[in-house]
Amino acid sequence: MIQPEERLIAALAALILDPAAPVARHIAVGAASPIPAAASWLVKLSGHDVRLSLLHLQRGNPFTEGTRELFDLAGQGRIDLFFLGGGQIDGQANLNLIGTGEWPGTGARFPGSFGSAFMYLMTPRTILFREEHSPRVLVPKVAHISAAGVSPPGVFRRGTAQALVTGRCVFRFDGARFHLASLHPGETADSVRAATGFAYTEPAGVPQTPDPPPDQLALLRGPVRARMQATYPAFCARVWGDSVA
Amino acid sequence: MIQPEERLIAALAALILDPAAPVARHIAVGAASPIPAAASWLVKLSGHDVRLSLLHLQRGNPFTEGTRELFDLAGQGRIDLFFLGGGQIDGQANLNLIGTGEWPGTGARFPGSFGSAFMYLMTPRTILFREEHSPRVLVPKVAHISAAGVSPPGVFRRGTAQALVTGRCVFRFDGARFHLASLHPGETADSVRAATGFAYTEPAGVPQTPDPPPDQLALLRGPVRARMQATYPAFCARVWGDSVA
Amino acid sequence: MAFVALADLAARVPDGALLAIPPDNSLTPAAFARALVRRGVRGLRLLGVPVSGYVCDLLIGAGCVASLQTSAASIGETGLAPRFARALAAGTLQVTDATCPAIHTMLQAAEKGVPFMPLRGVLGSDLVPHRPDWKVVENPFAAGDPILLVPALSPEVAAFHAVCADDDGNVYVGRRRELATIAHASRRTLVTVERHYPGNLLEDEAMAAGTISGVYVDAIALAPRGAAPSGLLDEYAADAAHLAEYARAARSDEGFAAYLAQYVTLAEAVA
Amino acid sequence: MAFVALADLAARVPDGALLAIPPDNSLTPAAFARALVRRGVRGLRLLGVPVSGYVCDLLIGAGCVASLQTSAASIGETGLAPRFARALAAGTLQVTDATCPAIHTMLQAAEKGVPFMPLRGVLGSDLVPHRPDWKVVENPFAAGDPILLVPALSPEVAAFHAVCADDDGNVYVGRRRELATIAHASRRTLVTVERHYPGNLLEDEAMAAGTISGVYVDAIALAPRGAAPSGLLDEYAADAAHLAEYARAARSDEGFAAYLAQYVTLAEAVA
Repeated sequence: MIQPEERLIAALAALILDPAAPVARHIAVGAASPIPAAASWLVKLSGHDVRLSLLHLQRGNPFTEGTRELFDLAGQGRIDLFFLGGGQIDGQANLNLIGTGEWPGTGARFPGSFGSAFMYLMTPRTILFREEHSPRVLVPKVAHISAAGVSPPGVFRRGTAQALVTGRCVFRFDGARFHLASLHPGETADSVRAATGFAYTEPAGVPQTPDPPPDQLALLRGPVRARMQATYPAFCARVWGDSVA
Repeated sequence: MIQPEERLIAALAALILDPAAPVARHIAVGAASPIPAAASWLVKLSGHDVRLSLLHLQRGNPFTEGTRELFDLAGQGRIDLFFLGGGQIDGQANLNLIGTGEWPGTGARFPGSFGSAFMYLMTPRTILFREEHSPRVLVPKVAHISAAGVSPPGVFRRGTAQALVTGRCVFRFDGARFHLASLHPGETADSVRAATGFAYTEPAGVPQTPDPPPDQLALLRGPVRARMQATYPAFCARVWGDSVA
Repeated sequence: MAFVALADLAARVPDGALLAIPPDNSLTPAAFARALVRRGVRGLRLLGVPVSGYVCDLLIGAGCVASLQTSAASIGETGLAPRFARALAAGTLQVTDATCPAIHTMLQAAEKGVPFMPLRGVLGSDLVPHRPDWKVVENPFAAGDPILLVPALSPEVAAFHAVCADDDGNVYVGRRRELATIAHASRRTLVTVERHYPGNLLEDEAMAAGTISGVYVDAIALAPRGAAPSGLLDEYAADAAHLAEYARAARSDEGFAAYLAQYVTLAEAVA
Repeated sequence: MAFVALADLAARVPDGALLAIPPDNSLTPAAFARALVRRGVRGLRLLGVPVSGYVCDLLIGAGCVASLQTSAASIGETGLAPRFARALAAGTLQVTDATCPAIHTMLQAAEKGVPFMPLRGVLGSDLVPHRPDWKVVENPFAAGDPILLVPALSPEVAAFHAVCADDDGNVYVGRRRELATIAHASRRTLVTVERHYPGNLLEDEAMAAGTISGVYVDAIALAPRGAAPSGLLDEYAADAAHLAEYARAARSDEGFAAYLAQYVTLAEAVA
């Protein structure tokens, strides 16, 4: 049986390999991001020539200057693709990691902006990922902007969001707005519309998000899991059970 | 018999310990500076609580980021005293390490400015040192300014030259001009005046630069030499002979 | 440099000090923070470099903190920092939000002794209007190119937990070289270590690259397992169960008080 | 990353490239420079980081160099760089003078991906009017405080000689951590090493702190004693006699030609 997380991993991997996007030769993955990390491993272990910089790798961490080196790498233009999320995400792909209510989050307080305000503008491709897909998260307009989805002309920016993957669907982002691209099993155009606070375009006949094929599932449950185990033991146990395949 | 270099070392050490100046708790010594290095060791080995950062120490070099760390240290205000010289030095304590003739030195070419343009302004105390004392070196006005001796109001500057030690004498600098402070043996006010291209004040009855007392000589020829040997073997052999005291 | 007792190290942080702290996973000074709680320090202005975790949350919960500048507050996989959230909601903690590279850049400006440094990105974020100490200017080298400038920030005190220290005050941080910048930028640096290193770390070619020179270090105390419940390089792993226990307990005032009593006030009172 | 032959490494430097080189005492790529001479590279624009020594003088003397940006040119204790001085006097070398921290700062700006960075000091130096690429501005954070801004500088190629490299392209530079900034700032980095390291340097806690990640490294060649006549950390000391011999020989065209023939063209032609 295919786990929902496995489908999300495969959807992210397909976006990483999107032939219409510039090739991602170097992918960085931030803290506490098991599904983006697994997607990146899936791409690499499928035989693609890609470098992974995993910030929270316990052994063999590639950085000798901590997170500063990650941000310098992005500043140099050496990171092709990064993943971001948000407590709120709006239809202009703005991210809110601050909170709701008055600044700095007198309503719900989110953890904080981390490096999003920088990485979003310095990375040619950003894939947004947020499992919770509800009107509370996907809002018409974020209460506070941690990282801006689009920038006016003249502002130095290497790229915008490429897509947003949620627990219900995949949206593509064209630099101005979202388009519904595929529905996960059990979802309909109506169910997604009801769960989404922002406006997006919805083509006729939205396809279903494909299941990972057997060879991908085998990679996920074997080699990918093995790379993930030390950093994300709880995630691995939840998705793949206690025994290593 | 006291070597001329020993007297210069002692003169520099006396300036380092000048009770009228702010205490030097951290002294840095740049490349190829055996006499300033020996003076700094003499101060330290005389029992004064001072940290020495010797850029060209072969073993146990204190820097793990090379010369950048030295300049950052100075930027932070953690270096109290530094030594500089120059192919030309003028009466406003300007230093020329570029050369003569048209920029960048179509006449005589000096090695270049190194870090002088920065260190001179960032260090509370600078002791200038140049063995050659001639009208060619001590000029009315340097051909090119590598590092400015004085700065107009508003320019961030922590200090100026404290003194200039040459092979003939010691000048003090008051932030605007030089004053003849002591004459090395064999020199007179007249001989120094004839050898100096810039104007300076000359009090009546200029004292002689004192000889290092026996305890300083013993320190120099023993423990100081031992610290210098690995970095400056040629200097040690020239001043103190081949056998270690 | 003579080692001091952990309590004496904590005594060197004055009330109200601007104190820089690296987060979980980056040589965080956990034992030192517990000593600060026992010392009863008040009014700290904390700087998370660049984010804050268990240590800052503990200090906030114990009433030691007046303000926090950080790019995020979270503990382990839970993603929450309960005492931080509680103090923010109660209005007892002044929070200044930043973004990670801005904090690194403000410290690097202090490290170089310049009054400011530019940083790409960030424009369009609501961080900018909420940071009157940051400025957006035109790039003087290219027309029509706005860029953020952030000011130099010199913490009064930096504290972290390293592997070992020698008698010259040199401390070994291994691959976590970014700790050097915190030390360079701060006026005073207090370090706890697992153990004493016999000899001089900077004279050992194998150790020198991961060593911060004693020129930046003001005092050192021994604190075996001093980063726990966080991990320390290859010395020991993080104690995820303890961090989860903390995050659970700290959701309530009573739970936090019990945690303090069990792990901070009593357990290490003899240290 | 497969190791390449030294000659193949030299072939990766195109004529006219902006090439960053660390000086004597800082992992200088001497064997690589000799291979560049044999390759017959022309029109190099050299950057001494932050000064230049034997390697740059050799390349200048061999006719490989069109221009040099440096904070000083000197070799060993002699204090002179004969071929540099000769080419400057002959008008065949365009020299751009800098000061050490300005070169570090220009590279750090490139390392951070910002278009410029400020630097204290330097004001009042005649370097400023001779560097139209530098700007003096008012500090936007304080009135009446002029400060120098220097632009980011990204060398096309950086080259240095390290201790060892592994199959992932990670290279060990030990305590000379400033080499990391050169690699970070440059578009391509070519490295010679004493030897191959079996295993992964970044997975070895004892080596990681002194390691530059392969993410910054484009190609590697073996070159035992590749820094000589300069020294390499604790691997071997500088050969002061050889440097003095070079400085003497290079005072005349004939002497330099004889040096080239003896130590460069013939001696390592098989390498």
